[in-house]
Amino acid sequence: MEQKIQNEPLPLRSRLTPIEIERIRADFPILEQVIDGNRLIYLDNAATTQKPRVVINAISDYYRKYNANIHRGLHYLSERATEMYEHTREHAARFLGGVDPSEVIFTRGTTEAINLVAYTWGEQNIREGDEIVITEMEHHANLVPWVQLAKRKHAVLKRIPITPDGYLDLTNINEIITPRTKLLAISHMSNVLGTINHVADLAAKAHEHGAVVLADGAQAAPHLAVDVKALGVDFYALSSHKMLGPTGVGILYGRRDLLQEMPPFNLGGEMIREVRFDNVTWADLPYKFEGGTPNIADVVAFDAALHYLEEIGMDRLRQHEMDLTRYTIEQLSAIPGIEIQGPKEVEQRGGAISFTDADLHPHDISTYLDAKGIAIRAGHHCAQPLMRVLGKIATARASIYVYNNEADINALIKALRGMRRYFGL
Amino acid sequence: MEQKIQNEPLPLRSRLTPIEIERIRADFPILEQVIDGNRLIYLDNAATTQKPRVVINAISDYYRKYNANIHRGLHYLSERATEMYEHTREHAARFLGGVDPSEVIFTRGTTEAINLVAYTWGEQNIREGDEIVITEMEHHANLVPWVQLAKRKHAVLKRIPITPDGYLDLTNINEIITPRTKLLAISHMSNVLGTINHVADLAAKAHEHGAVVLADGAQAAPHLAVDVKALGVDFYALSSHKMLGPTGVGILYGRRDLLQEMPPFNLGGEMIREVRFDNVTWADLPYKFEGGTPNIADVVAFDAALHYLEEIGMDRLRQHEMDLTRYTIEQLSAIPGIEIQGPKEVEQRGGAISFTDADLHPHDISTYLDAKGIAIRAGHHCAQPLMRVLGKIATARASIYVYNNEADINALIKALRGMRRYFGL
Amino acid sequence: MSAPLDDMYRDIIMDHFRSPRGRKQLPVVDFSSNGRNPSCGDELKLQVKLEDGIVKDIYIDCQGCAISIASGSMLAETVKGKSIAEAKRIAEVVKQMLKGENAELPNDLEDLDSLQGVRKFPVRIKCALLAWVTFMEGLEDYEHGHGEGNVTTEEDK
Amino acid sequence: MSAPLDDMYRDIIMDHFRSPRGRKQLPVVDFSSNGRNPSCGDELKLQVKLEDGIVKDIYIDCQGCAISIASGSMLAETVKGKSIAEAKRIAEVVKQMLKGENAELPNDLEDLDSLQGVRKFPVRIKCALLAWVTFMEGLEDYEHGHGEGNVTTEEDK
Ligand SMILES: Cc1ncc(COP(=O)(O)O)c(C=O)c1O
Ligand SMILES: Cc1ncc(COP(=O)(O)O)c(C=O)c1O
Repeated sequence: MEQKIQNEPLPLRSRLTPIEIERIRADFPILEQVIDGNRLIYLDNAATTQKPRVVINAISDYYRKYNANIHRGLHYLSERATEMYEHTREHAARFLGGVDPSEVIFTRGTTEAINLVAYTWGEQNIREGDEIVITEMEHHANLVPWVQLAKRKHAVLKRIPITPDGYLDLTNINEIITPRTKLLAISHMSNVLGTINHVADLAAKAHEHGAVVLADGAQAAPHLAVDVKALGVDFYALSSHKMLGPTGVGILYGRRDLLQEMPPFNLGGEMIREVRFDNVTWADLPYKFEGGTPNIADVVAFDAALHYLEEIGMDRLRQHEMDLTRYTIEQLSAIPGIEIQGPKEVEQRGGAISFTDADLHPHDISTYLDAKGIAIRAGHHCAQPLMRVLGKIATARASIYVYNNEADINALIKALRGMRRYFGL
Repeated sequence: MEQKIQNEPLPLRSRLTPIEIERIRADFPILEQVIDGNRLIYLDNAATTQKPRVVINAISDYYRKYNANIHRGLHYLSERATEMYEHTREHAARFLGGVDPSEVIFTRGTTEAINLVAYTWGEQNIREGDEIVITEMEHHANLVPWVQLAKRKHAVLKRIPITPDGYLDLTNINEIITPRTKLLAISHMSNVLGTINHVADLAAKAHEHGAVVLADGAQAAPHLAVDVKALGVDFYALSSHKMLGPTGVGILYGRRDLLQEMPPFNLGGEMIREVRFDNVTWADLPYKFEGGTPNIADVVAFDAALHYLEEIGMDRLRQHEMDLTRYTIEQLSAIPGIEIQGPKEVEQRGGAISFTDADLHPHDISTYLDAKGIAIRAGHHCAQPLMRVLGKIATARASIYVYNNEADINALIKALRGMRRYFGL
Repeated sequence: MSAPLDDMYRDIIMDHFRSPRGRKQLPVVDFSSNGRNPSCGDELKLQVKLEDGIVKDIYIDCQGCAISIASGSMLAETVKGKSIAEAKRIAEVVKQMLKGENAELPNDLEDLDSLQGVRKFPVRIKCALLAWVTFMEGLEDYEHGHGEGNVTTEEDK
Repeated sequence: MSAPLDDMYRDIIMDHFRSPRGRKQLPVVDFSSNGRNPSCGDELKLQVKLEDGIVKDIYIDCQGCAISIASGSMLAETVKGKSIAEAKRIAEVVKQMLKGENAELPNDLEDLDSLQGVRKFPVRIKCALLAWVTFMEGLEDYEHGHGEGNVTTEEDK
């Protein structure tokens, strides 16, 4: 039993044109790099994306004109810095479909966001015998915290299996999500298979049983218009660096009433109301969860990334990626020996395309492609359990973003054909 | 009973000259800012420091030429990014007096570094009835984690008091540090009083009883040559943003054998050796403590900050700050109504100079100075318990760094005199 | 610089700061209320004597910045002699005014208008609010028969 | 690009990768040892038959990249027929060579020299090491009477 997403394709005239893509490419200084005579072809976007000039400049600008520690500062720079920092929070709240800014917590990335929930909500709410439901396609970031929490609390970790073509297998879902389920922690989009999971349906089912739902949006938020309220999730995590923004910034969205009940995470300055040697009270949301000096400059610059994405439009971005993903899958499938993992229907998936070669280890593929100036990733992609489920020791993964074009894919395909000759296959 | 630091002053000829200071100032673009007709005078360095051009450029450069996710990447960018990231680790290891790079863990800042220790070492080692020793002058970052840990574990929080002139009062130290002491957590330099604490002596005493010693180096590392081995501490925490580096980066130094025994902190990618649904094993040091994508760009740029400091020389920087601190204290003391907190002997203190006005709240001082283009901080400086000990509701704090000069101080003094007239005092 | 200094430190405010009203302790009080802004360290003690539904006398001791002291002093001056209902209404209007909402001050209270300038210094708004919120909280507790109120205006940091 | 491809994928290596030696299973073995590099997913099974202090026969099954397969194959080819002491010494030299230490290969084993190129691809060194470390570990366990060894070369990530 699989569920499918219904997508209205964008009318042709509102799609990104090759000229627009060229203009977008021109915004990314790194794409002008020539490495050993090869133009850089960057297809490792699921690991991290490149940054447009506006984001890079936003960082410099911040340090050249506004840098100060935020909050409580009564001088001009500090007030400006605080304003800019909070401006990103409001922007992110809108970007996530219109949540309250106090529900937006800045973290280092998705990993810290999920750990925050595990250390606070999890520590407080998971008890012996409770069940935590994950899927077989989770990234370690949405897996290891729950494996360890379950161990600590003597709770039970249950998993939703996957079908051979990389969808969640919901055949026995009613035995998996039950009244004992306390948490459903699920990837919105798989970083290995590309699968877009039906978070809304599963969240509704989990909520029927009173469970809390966390979605790992590290891969989805960069590529889809996300509305966390419509998804019906209680927590949503994402990373700035995977969506054109700086490294060192992530977001945890949390439902206000849950956040309010949770104990704080990093203890120190900024997150307190009052401190005595024998008693401490906490600041209001969202500050309660932002102890210590945050990554101010990069939070400020993340605003530029969100703005850049909105200027393109998430629906046009998505359509471009679907088109390019379809093209990539077609071309890859035609190469002998290459096997593609995950859904083949582009409506059901993003542009992280894992593949294997019958005769070559993904590391050899990656090393070979690198020599041609093509950056992909090879390995377990922080999803070792999924690798075991797939029966692969590793995969190669080409992952696209809005600045990739057919020329990039053509270069990849040409190189892969050359590779098989090079290795005498 | 107080202890004093013996300092050989640098010979005059090796001190920073006014011309050198001018050259240093020219490296900081923000100091060229003119705000409403006033030249920016930045004296809020204990909150965060400004960034030299080389640091700002290092960030842009990274994103323009090398940006990729690190570790496991088998392509050029990823290898370069990994190299640069690890290069900073090696540099920081040398900067801290020559420790092993695997003992250097990147965090978001001092706050996260101390929380890491509390969540891992503390959770594992503190038991009911154990004693944790702190001082009355701790920043919330080195206080709240221990207040809460003590509460959770039914351990006892003991504190070393301070003398009226802002030194640690060691009169009863033998009743405070005892065989029941499991942890001594102490600021290396106070962010309010400026006091440089005798970490080495206290660490030795704590070690006699088998306790572990953590020093909060957030304020010391930017201003003193730090040798963690000579200090004899087991953990040392610092923040990049307080020492010319980017926001969002900090370091936890930890003694290798302790780190090895500690459970990990942020769970996810990069920090594992092997993941199964029912069992996880951890990566080696330091990766075990760096789960998730780190703040790569800013770690890379932190290298430039360390380099910049070393080019100046920490001893020359320190001498310059002592000279300027002496001048500031002399000038401030001459203003009626102004009272200075903390040691008056510049050998015993850094350049964070807290003061109060008999008739004005520090917030009014700060607002007034801001109108003259002078940025200082006012409030409790994340040290509310210390404020209570001092009997102050808040203080104003001017804090200097290597780019400050006598002109900055003269402007401050002139404005403070004008302020008293403005408020009719 | 955030905004011209004189926008906030207007003459009326400076006057109240230098000679705060309501500093005389009261022998008997009907209710008292304490306000604190931990992040500023501001502490405010307020005591009120009522008589026939009128604020007979008020004592305010504020350890804080010029703005919180002046604001407290203006509160003492304004509400003294007013009916409870009227005092409440004024406090509500001042709160709204400080929060940037449209609020019309009664004509005879235009002195309070000088608090408007604080709005250009967002971090200081809570200082100006402290006395008013503490007063209202104390009044409410009194009317509902609770004990002494404890208030802060740092809710929204 | 990190370094010219051919530096790593030399002819000798490609030959071992395409036709790996030591793939014949052994009916009886004296010791076996397993190696794994979890981050690569590499898995290596190794079995050894000894006779009179000589490596009589060796079986290696490596699921991994070209480098780990070739390196395992070269190990099988090299140590077969050598005395235990000699095999150990060679494994030690190869380890040192891969780690960039000065190490002199015996003249008759210059084929192993082709592994040098791997050093230009630092992340792949552990692939080349896997077979050698697994062999040494198995041998050591055998000599100390332990059971089956389990090895990884990812100690230093
Ligand atoms: C003494 C001291 N410790 C800890 C901290 C916390 O540092 P951060 O906010 O960078 O985590 C600070 C800075 O405010 C400090 O001055
Ligand atoms: C699906 C998924 N979840 C979580 C993460 C972790 O994100 P980060 O490393 O930015 O914390 C990633 C990125 O690697 C991912 O792809």
